[in-house]
Amino acid sequence: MGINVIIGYTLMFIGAFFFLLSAIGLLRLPDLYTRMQAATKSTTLGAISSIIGIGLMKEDILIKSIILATFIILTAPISGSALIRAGYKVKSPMTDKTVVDKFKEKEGE
Amino acid sequence: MIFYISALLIIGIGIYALIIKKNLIKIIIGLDLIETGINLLIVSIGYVNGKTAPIFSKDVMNASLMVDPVPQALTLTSIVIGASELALAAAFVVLLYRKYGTLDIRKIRSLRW
Amino acid sequence: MIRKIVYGVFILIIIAAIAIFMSNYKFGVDKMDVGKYYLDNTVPQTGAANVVTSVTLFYRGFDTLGEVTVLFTAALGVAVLYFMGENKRKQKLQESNFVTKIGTRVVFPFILLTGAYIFMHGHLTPGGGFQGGALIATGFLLLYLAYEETSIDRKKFYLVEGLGGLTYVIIGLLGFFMKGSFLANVLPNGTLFDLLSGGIMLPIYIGVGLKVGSELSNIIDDLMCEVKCEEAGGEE
Amino acid sequence: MNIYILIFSYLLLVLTIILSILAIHVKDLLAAVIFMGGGSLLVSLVFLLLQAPDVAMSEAAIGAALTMAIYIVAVKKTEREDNDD
Amino acid sequence: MVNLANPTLLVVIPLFFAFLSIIISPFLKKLIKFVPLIVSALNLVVIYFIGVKVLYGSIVLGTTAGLNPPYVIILAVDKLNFIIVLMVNVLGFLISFYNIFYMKEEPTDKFHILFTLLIMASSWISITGDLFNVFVAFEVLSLSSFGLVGYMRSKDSIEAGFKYVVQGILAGSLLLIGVVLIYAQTGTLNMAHIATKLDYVGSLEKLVPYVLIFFGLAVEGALFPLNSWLPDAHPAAPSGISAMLSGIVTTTAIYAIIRVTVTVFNYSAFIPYLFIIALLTLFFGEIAAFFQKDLKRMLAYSTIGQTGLFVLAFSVGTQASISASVAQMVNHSFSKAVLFLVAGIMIEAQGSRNIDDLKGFGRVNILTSILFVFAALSLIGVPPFFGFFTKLAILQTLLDFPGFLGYLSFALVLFAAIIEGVYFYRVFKILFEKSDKNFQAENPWLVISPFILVLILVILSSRPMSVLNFTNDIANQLIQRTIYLTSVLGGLK
Repeated sequence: MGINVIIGYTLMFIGAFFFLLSAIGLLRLPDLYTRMQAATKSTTLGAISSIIGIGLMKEDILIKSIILATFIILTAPISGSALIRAGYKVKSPMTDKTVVDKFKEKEGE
Repeated sequence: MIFYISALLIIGIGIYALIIKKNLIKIIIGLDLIETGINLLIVSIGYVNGKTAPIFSKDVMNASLMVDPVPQALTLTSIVIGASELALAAAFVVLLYRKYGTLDIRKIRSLRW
Repeated sequence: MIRKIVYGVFILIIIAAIAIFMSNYKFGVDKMDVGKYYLDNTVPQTGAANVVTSVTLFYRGFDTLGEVTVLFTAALGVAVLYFMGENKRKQKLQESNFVTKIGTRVVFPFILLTGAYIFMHGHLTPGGGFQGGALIATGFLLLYLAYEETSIDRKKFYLVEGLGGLTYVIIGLLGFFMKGSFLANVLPNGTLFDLLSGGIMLPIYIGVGLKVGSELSNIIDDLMCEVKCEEAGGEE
Repeated sequence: MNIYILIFSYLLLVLTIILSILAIHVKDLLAAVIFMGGGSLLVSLVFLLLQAPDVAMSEAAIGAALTMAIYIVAVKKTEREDNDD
Repeated sequence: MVNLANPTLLVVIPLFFAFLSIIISPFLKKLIKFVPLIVSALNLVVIYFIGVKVLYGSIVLGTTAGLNPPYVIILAVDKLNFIIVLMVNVLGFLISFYNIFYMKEEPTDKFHILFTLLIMASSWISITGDLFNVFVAFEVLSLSSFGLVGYMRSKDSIEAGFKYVVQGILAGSLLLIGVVLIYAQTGTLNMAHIATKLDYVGSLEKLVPYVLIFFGLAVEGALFPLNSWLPDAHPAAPSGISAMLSGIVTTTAIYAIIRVTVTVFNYSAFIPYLFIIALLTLFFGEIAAFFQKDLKRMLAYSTIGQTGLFVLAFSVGTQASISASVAQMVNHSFSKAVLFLVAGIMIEAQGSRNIDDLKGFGRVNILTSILFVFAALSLIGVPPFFGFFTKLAILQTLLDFPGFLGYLSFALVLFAAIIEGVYFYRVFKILFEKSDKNFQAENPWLVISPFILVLILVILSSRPMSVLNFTNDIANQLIQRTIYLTSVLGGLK
């Protein structure tokens, strides 16, 4: 049981845990914007840690998994923000508990 | 056996949409479903139980442990042909909407079949 | 209404007939005849590691030539149908947000790189000309979504499209003139698993990858122009 | 095909069929197109389980990405609501 | 000199020029309208070399990838598809000459490239010896004709085009399922190899793939249940294209059905159903043509009728009947192409497609109307023309179809001939009536192609017996399918 295998398994476990967290987040959070935030968290953190974990366990696909991880880091947040912005444009309802709406202020002046 | 049944089911759904639906976009979706169903049928015909993908690599060198490559080659062709057909069909739908202003077949005289 | 029921019954009969026909060709049973030949002597004859690519390109290369023509015809068909003459005027689109703009500028080269990687390694790893070309086309699609003033230079894309198709046909003709039969393998097979193996497959898939990439970008450019520019002047 | 992959492929196929039925029946055309794209993405996963990686990539790259883009543009140019019978 | 008698060149030359012309299209837009002409001319040269070999009874093979047939796609040219390929390229050459002067609408360079691809696809379907290759060539054919039918972008051409697109895609899917089921059954895709394997399979078991392939091809071949798109699509296309569609594309689809039925499936069990379908196609085609007011729609319906006629002749199944059906196929292609080309000239001269507006057209443009009359008479089968001998041969063979159906079909064919005579006579009468309407003289360049086609018809009419002997050899070679199987597979069983 080499050291990298142990690290690999722990990383994959963390990844799985993040997926679980975001699944719960998707269910419980009230409106689009918070739920979207949970979804992007799962794709970025969960996926990256499990991929790096697999990369650590098998040496010859380590480079590929690192490239894959950087790709996910690049694309996932962008699509998340684009989705949320589209949601805002379509005027999807915000929960009553929202405190501040930076976008309207910027839009307002 | 589930793969054959589901492939035929998807083709059935596609043909059902083609016949029943009145909306042009739904008809195009029906055609796309038929193509997807056929692709699933072709690949599942080529599958052999307990064999791996037909790509030689350092740890897979034994040719007798591989799935049939020919249906996969046919599916590659069929996917691209399906996509280009439907790109043309979508172009026709947009032009029809521009000329007739509606997506409903019943209003476009000769399309009522 | 009756016609629809007739068609419905007719189609259901076909599906039931196919199901019955398939019942005596069980799932997962080895039905290979020609497939076994391809599996056994892909490596000696073509030197490619990916058997599917060797079947699509070398043994059944004529099919893929037809498929390249199908995509070529579809691109021409869409261009003919969306042809609006010269009187096009650009319509003002929504300003897309800042994050997508910067993100696209970062990601776009990566997408092209991955697309090129996929069609360069068609004969080693899964993937090939069509998948790589489609990826490149998604890169251009991303460009269109982020910057609405993008418009690709159709002349250059037609040039790349034509050259891609021509490499395929010329390599085939080389096979014809040197070895007597179209698409015969004229280049050395090289050793397994390294980039320059696979004889004629590498140059063909480079040509096909560039061709599919530029062709699908042409189709996307027609579609995006459909969205952006209304036809000036009234309809007839 | 060991048991886990078989169960996973059953799940995927049932999901694909549900998505295709939804793609037909939902009123909003854009939602129908997105269901269609989702369905073809799941089918490309099924191709992976059927040991066909080339086809999976091709179905994902061409079937899900580009066909959906073409349909979305078609829906944007026409109307979104399907005022059916 | 590399032997030019290789059928693969028939597909590669058009493709080479098509890709070349897409490169030069932004710069030398004017040159592209000559590309289809050059392509069909070069194809005719290759066909001449192939023809020299085929006429001595040997089957010319074109292998790809340098290996022997069952593992590689092969193109096989025997006497039957030599005639079809010859007709495709002769008509392609003359119609592309016609198109150079006829096409004015905007993206003409793309039009001519699509037309080159249409010629390539028709000749590809007729020479390929691989079942999946038939599907790919069928797709190239239908896609290029979708683009060409919808080319005018007018209201009715887009409507007809969409109807054609949906039925074309459905046909392609049916054909694909059929081909795949055959692959599941036999494991190979080469027609000859499949034929040898299918001989051991019971006729009921190979019914499903056959029916699927038949209906897939029947949509393009204008047979009865699936041809509702044809009367709209053919007239909506520019006239050069409707001539190509009616003259050649339907014929290649019917050829594909013949090749699949006789060589691959060796299917005598299906012949009676084919007989009934052909009878229905003939009947409905002719009746509908009788009531048409629009000239091109009338010609489209008569295409359906004529296709029904020569499929009827084929489905009798004897060698004499197949030779009669091939002769009628040749006669119909040439005369229908002339009719559509002349119809294009007439419509361009006076604007509307309605027959009644043609009053007195004959008095002004005498030559065009005479060409129209010649072609129509040959189509109907009036004695001095080639059509008479082919129809006579068909009627003789119909008599020996057993039982009541034979007499019924004999009566029906005669009845159909009479109807054809009536509705063509009606057009003649209107053409040569006295009327004050002055038409602009027809563009002389446009008349050359139909004139040459009518010349070909006249040559055929002058020596009908030798033509019928040649079609007899064709039928003979087709019926003994073992010649095809052994020569393609090189004796490999």
